[in-house]
Amino acid sequence: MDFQFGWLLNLICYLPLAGALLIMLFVNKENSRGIKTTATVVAGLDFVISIPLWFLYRPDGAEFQFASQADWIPSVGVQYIFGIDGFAVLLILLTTLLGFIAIYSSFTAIAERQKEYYISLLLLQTGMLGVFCSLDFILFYVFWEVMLVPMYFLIGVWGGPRRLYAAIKFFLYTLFGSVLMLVGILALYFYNADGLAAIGLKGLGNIPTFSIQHLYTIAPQIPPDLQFWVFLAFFVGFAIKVPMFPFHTWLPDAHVEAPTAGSVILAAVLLKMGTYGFVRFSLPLLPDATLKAVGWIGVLSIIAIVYGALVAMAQKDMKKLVAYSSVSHMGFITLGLFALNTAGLRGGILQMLNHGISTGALFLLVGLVYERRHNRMIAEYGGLAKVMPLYATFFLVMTMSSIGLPTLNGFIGEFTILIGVFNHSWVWALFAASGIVLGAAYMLWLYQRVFFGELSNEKNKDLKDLNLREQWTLIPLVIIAFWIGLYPKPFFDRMAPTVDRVLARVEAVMPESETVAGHVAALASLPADETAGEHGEY
Amino acid sequence: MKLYDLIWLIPILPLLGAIINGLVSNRLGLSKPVTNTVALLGSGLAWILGWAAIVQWVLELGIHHTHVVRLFTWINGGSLRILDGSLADVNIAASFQLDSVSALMVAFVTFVGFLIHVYSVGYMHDESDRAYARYFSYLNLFMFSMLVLVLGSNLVVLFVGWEGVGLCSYLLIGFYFEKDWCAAAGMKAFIVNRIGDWGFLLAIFATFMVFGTLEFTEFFATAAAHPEHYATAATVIGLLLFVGAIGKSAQIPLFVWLPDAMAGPTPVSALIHAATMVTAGVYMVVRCNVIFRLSPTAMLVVAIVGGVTAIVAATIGLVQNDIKKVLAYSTVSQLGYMFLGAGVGAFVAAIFHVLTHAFFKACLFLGSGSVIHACSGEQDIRKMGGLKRYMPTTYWTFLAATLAISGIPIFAGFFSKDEILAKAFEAGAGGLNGFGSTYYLLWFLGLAGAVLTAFYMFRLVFATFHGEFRGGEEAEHHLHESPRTMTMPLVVLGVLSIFGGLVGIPGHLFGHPEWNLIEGFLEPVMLPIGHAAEEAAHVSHHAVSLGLEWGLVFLSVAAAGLGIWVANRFYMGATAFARPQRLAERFSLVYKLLLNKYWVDEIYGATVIAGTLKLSRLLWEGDARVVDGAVNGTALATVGSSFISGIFDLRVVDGLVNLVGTSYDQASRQFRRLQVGFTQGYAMVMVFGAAVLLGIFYLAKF
Amino acid sequence: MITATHYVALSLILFCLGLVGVMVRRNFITVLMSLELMFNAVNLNLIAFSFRLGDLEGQVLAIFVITIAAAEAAIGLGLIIALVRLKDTVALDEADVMRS
Amino acid sequence: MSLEQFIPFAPEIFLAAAGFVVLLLGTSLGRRSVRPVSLVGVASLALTGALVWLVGRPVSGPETILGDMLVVDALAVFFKLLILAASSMAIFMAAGFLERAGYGGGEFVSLILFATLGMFIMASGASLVSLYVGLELMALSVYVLVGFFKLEVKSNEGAVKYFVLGAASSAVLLYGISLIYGTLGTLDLEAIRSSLVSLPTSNPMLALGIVLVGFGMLFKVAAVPFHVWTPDAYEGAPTPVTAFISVAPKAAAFAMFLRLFLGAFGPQVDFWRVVLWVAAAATLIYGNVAALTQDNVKRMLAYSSIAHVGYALLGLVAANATGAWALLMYMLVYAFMNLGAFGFVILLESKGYAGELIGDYAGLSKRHPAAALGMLIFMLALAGIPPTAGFMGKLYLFAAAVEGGYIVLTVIAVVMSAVSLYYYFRIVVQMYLKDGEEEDSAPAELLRDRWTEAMIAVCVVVTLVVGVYPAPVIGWAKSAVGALGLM
Amino acid sequence: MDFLVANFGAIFFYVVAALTVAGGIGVIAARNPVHSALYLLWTFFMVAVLFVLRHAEFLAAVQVLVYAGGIMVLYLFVIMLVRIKDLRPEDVFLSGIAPLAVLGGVLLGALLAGGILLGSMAMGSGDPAALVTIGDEVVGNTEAVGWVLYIRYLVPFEVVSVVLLVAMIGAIVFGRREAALEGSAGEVGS
Repeated sequence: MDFQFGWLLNLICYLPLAGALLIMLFVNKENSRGIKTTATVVAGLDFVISIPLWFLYRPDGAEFQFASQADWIPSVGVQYIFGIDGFAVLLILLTTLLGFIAIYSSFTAIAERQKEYYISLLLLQTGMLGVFCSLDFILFYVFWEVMLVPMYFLIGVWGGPRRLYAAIKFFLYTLFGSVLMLVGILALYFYNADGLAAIGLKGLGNIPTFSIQHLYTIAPQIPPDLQFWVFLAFFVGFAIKVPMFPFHTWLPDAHVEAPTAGSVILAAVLLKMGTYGFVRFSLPLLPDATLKAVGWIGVLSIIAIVYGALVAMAQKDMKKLVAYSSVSHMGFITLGLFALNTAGLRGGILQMLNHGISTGALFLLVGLVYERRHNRMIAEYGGLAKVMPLYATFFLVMTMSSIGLPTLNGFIGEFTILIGVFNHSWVWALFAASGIVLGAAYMLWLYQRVFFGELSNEKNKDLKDLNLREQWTLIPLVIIAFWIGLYPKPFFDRMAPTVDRVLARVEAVMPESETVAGHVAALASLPADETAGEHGEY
Repeated sequence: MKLYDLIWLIPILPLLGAIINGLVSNRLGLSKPVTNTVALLGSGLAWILGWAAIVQWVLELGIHHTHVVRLFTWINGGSLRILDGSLADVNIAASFQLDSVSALMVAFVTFVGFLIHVYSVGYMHDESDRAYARYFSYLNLFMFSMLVLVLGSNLVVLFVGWEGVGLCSYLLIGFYFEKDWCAAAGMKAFIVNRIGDWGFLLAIFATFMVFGTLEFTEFFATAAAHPEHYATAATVIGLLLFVGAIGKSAQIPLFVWLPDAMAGPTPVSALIHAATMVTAGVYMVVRCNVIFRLSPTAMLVVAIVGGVTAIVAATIGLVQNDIKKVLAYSTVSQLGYMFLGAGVGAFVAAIFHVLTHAFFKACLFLGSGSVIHACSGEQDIRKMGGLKRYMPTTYWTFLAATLAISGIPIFAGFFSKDEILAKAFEAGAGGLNGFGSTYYLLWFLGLAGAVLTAFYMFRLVFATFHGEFRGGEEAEHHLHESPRTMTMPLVVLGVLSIFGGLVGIPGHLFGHPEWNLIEGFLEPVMLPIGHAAEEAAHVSHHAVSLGLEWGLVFLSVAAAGLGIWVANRFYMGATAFARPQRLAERFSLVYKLLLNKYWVDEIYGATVIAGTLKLSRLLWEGDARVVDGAVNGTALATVGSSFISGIFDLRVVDGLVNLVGTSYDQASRQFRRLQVGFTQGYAMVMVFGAAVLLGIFYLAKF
Repeated sequence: MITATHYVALSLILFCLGLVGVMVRRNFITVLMSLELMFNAVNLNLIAFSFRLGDLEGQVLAIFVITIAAAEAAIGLGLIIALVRLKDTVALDEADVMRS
Repeated sequence: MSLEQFIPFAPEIFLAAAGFVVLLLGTSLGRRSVRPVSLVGVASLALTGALVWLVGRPVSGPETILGDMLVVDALAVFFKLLILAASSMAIFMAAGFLERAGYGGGEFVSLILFATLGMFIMASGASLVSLYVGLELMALSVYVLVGFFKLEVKSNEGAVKYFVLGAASSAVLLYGISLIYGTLGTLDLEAIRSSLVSLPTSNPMLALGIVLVGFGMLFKVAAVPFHVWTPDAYEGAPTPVTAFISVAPKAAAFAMFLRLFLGAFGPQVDFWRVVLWVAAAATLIYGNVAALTQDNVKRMLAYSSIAHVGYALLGLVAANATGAWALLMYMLVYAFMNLGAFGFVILLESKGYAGELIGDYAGLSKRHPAAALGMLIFMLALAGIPPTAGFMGKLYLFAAAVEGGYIVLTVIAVVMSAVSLYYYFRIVVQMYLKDGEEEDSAPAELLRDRWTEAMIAVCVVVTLVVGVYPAPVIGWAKSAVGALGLM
Repeated sequence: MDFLVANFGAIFFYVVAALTVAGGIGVIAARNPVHSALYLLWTFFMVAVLFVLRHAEFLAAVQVLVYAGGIMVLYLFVIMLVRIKDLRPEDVFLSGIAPLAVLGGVLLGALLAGGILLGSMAMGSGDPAALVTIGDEVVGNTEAVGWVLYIRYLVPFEVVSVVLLVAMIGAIVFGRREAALEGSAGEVGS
């Protein structure tokens, strides 16, 4: 670990918390302007100071940089370990940026109980950043659950009509997942230490610790059956968060009921927690179980891709449509991650950012029109392109980004994922790629129904186009979308070391036959080894 | 400073125009002159630079040198273990290449593109400033995408252009987005194309899986060097690529979007849906000819699809009354010819036909545009007639183009189409890859298509320009020749559709193969592959004697003549439209069938689209019912019912989590019943509880 | 020969009688008496064991049990008085305002 | 026996004396006696604490005193201090309550002091006799406390039920003790332990004795199926008493539980574990599920306390060192978060004795943001959400269970703790998500009661501090269980 | 006859035991609480007799004095106090759950009986003489008990005194009438 600039990471993580306390203690409930400025300044500052991470991170450096370490609960080996790799750097930047945008975008959307609102947003941000920074399982878990509370309030207090149900459903789903995850963590912990006596599982007898880096080192020794159970526990936790196919039902409710900023954060960052967990824990810690699970997860992901797309197509509510589209997109991500090859992983990770940006932006956009009309029904709209050309343009760009049009970010992610997936199993790629068609179908259909056709609905006749603030909430996202679409190399370079390390840890237990994508042999007129010989010559 | 090192600039110039017009002119609503200056500069400079670069390339490097300009590594997606077990880096470069095919395409794309920009200046003049700017930024954007497509040096960059043109066509078709059908047509185009892209993408992945690279030069070389290793792979890749081509070039079964695409402004139809974009599929097939030539199956499929499309589209074209629809179907049919050519190994002929087709079809569309312009938006040929007298320029250019498409000697279309047919016949005679009879059949279809083409094209000409005007009085007053900006491109294109074919004179008929410039120009693209295939090609070459070839030529000319004669009988003179009327009544079934385009749209609508929507609604209801059911506390009930109703879904999980909502609620109330309220009851609960515990204890321990 | 077993058996019977009494009687006073029965059963046990083991601790514990039983009786009777004052009944099962 | 033998016994003696004094003081002062008497009571408790610390300090290892009736060790000290804290907080919370209800303070406070004395004996008893006597002292005082508002039907009813069932259960406990005595011929814990270690095969009578004693203890800690008295007693009792009995006696009972089962019966762990396993599982499920639909906050908290007993039992089932100290820590954490929660119930009881309905909390966050925040923290803690102490407490209990290999039980526990969130958050929903205008909820006003508010503040602080930095508490708990000599 | 002599002890035990059980049954079966009280008294005496049989003379005495003398009087006193509001004889039982209750009692008894009876036979044994000796001089049960009680069991003894005090407080708390409170109870309860 590289402890340089450790203070910076802590600063980034706790600045929002400080801001929340500041507002809580010193800003009067009535002083709406004061609250907004404080929150915006804090969030903006947080983003600004997080930018150096992009430049300071050295791909060739230690696995975890900007680290800081301290004893927390020494008697049980719980430590306070912060530290990030390139992968986390990207997610942290995503979080700080969208955290800022979320706050900046809520000025007019949120009228009552602003104080609590901005406090919750800031707390939420600390929670999310903490999750990405923690390198100690307990610390990670603490942040992981801390996140839930402010999100619960965001949905429950400032949400739509069915907010109570949505909020508690969100909380319970995720909590169910995470508590099971906790059991898995404990099992690992004791296996590393003295073992689980009563079920006759001998431990390794190491010093008890929750340090993830240490657990990485013992990963290969973990017996398969233990790996299986722990993987299962982790899987439930992460899959609910992603959400993967059978666990997705909380998502539409949460998204639809949440206020705009809530949906943005939810889509952009919270969903990434699950995939982050897969990359950070499931794969490197439980390689054997991972290899066994790949098939199932692949199938689930493909179901998610197609199912999410189809259900999205049937939606009458814009926000719900976007929500289901994220189910589909997250399916791509998990599929890529579990293709277990460089391209798949890189694509998956990049797609995490892309989804954060484009879906986040889409939720922002839906929120903007909702703010004007207080209605999200697609049928209510039509021909908006006439009255809100600018809005239509932004929406078009983000639509294209979300359906993966080249030169926009979505394409890079999906392409890299799919080339990796094809390499793992061409059958998967066959089905997964169909998601691209469906994606285009539902998004364009939405676009057509909302923006094209003549302006029939009276209420829409005098809608205001985006004002400057609203534009500025979107412009950064558009810029990044194009940046990733046109020159994703810097992103790939930063995530590369993580990907390689993860794969190295997985392939440590991978039989050679697995690493060659056997499925595709059908493509070759000759068996792979023979062609290999031929290739030697030219 | 070598211009051919600046080929990346060729697409960028129009892109700049697009950006300026899109962000500045459109936002600020600058006046039309400013806008179209920018746009014309964008495309015009591209044209000049393009041609200059090509010339310099030919002179300095020669056509045999494929010039690749590598800008930067675009996607570095790590490394993958490919089929042969070696690790290959997924390093997709943003790089362009200049070889004869791309050179040819760049040449005419920039040129035709520029012409149509000019034409649009006049045609779009009635639009509002903002719309005008929007239109031109789209058009420039299209130029950018198309040029990226043809210049790209690897499959991914090609795909970028591929998708880009798709987007532009979507935007331009939906240009009049207030009209629902326009928007719908745009969406249809995009989605149908996406289906093709699905195949294309898979083809890209397969290519990488097999060759470990996506750079054309590299994997073509590999494939050509070891044909026998890659036969199977070539079939898979080729077919997948062709799926993409089918989508983009509107072949059966994905041709349905093109006719609807005519909803866009006419210049767009001319540029995108006739001259350039739709031929991208052909370009791609030719570009990848190595892969196709390795796989007889793929070739055969291409040929069959092409041939069948050619004839089917032509039959539909016979009875359409919308002038643009007729042209649209003729486009589909012509594209069919091109694929037929590619399928029979006449890649050069295919490209050649792309070229000539670009000229005469663009000319036809622009002509129709000016007609529609004159008839103030009317597109039904039954409401036209006698326009010859009002708009001579349009008429003559239109006529020239029509003769060209009908395949009258000397005219551009004649050479290209004739070569395709000849090659098809040779393939049949030579028994190419052992599918001789099939190729004979395809040749015959092509010939029949030629008759129909000539017929419906002249039907169009006669109905539109000859006879009396049938549009009514007040419309007649508005009739006028179009402004110069519109007629000038017409003239240029008309001339080209007369003489454009001369670049491809079938010299071997006269014993001077070198006369066939285009053949020589494109020859480097036809990488020589392993001996077996080579011999097959030789065989097919000398399968037919010179005399027979001459015979074929006359045959196709006769076919064209026949078509024209029938059209003349039907649509000229006093009895115009009477005979076809009677025929239509006699064979009303066939007539309806053709008029309704074989009900393909309806069939798709009833099956694919409706099916998808139904399924999605079904799934959604499942989802909804569970969620709501959970709220109403009927989750458990829904578990059963839903599984019975066969909607596959997660109400299991939902039930699990909504135990809070429902089953838990019940459990909770049940549990609380234990709290009976009076002491003795509690005592009894305890006693029985103790008894149970004791029982368990005994069972466990004794 | 009478062994501890006999006493244990007897005490068990008494104990269960007391238990049943607690469960079936409605009169609070009688319930208290049943409780006394249970305590006596315990004492019987203790005495029998102390005799068998020749150990005095059992007897001592028994003394404590008696004393505490007395204390409980006092409190119980106090509760009865309060109950009668409030609801003017001695029926234990009629104190059932709180349930579920 | 000489006088210095009594020195380690000083805290208890002092406590008894204080009880007398307070009683007399109360009777002499009459109705107006509440505040002064409370102060005296708390002061004496504080002094007792000091004494405990003093006599507890020098003891290195466990040391039995006064004819091996009592043992002075770190475990005893831990629980004594915890109990003292709970008792004094209960007294503070009760003062205003009693005044409002118009009761005098003398008997009340002295009863709490005597109960505390009983718990001391429970916490440090070294012989079944002393343990039993202490238990009864505690129990009798608590019966009276529960029924203290004798003019309230519920209070009386709660006392009656608690009393009858309690007496019956202590009879069962005694019966078990008698059986153990019969088999081993001793009532001394150390002797029992040593003889159990050497015992070749377990005598069924002995096993039954242990199980019956277990039943008695399960009743005292309110575990299924011996929980039945809990909801009614808790609901019926005056709220400060509820707060008190939901914390202090439970802690004492668990201390006794530890001494008996991990200490004395430790060697026979394989015999009694199954019983506790079943009881724990049942308790977890019953408590949490039954609480889901409870609209009376006091009653809901009663069920929740049942559930928490289930978590605590994990530590005993695991029967390892981790379990023991996790249990200690949990008792501490639980004491503060539960007292805090009940503190709010006290403050909200404006609509008379009966009104503790969940609707009273509607829109609290608008009218009293600080109070709502406090309640929120306690609810989070009870649900075990970080960064509150509740999470840390549960975490190590789960850890202990996993370490012991009781995965199934652990999974039940964690899932149930997720479920528990639902009913805790019903209050949060009322406070934050309902604005008190709905027809179904008529918000209650928050009383001004400085003492109670101060106590709540203390609880908030402890809950958060321990949640964020639990290391010292854990260290203390670990050293405390050293006395049990577990592996 | 000599059989009787020989087994007098056993026979006597059986008789007393039977009478004890009879008394117990009487307690829970009698409809009139006064009768129950008298049955209880009877049971106490029988248990005292059994104590004597087991060398617990002092305990027997305590049993008779404390129980028969003290507690029974208390019971009867209370019965008289609340007599007016006593239940009608026909509904003294919770007839609804009575069968179940009996079943439960029997079940629990049966479950316990197995282990206890088996175990009680296997238990170790000592010399009953110890019950009447201090060190090695015979002093009689009472003195022996007193010795142990006041030397070893001093602490519990003291604590029990506090227990009695608490009982007293409780009795006072519940028993005492408080006019003022009952006045104020109204507004408390409202």
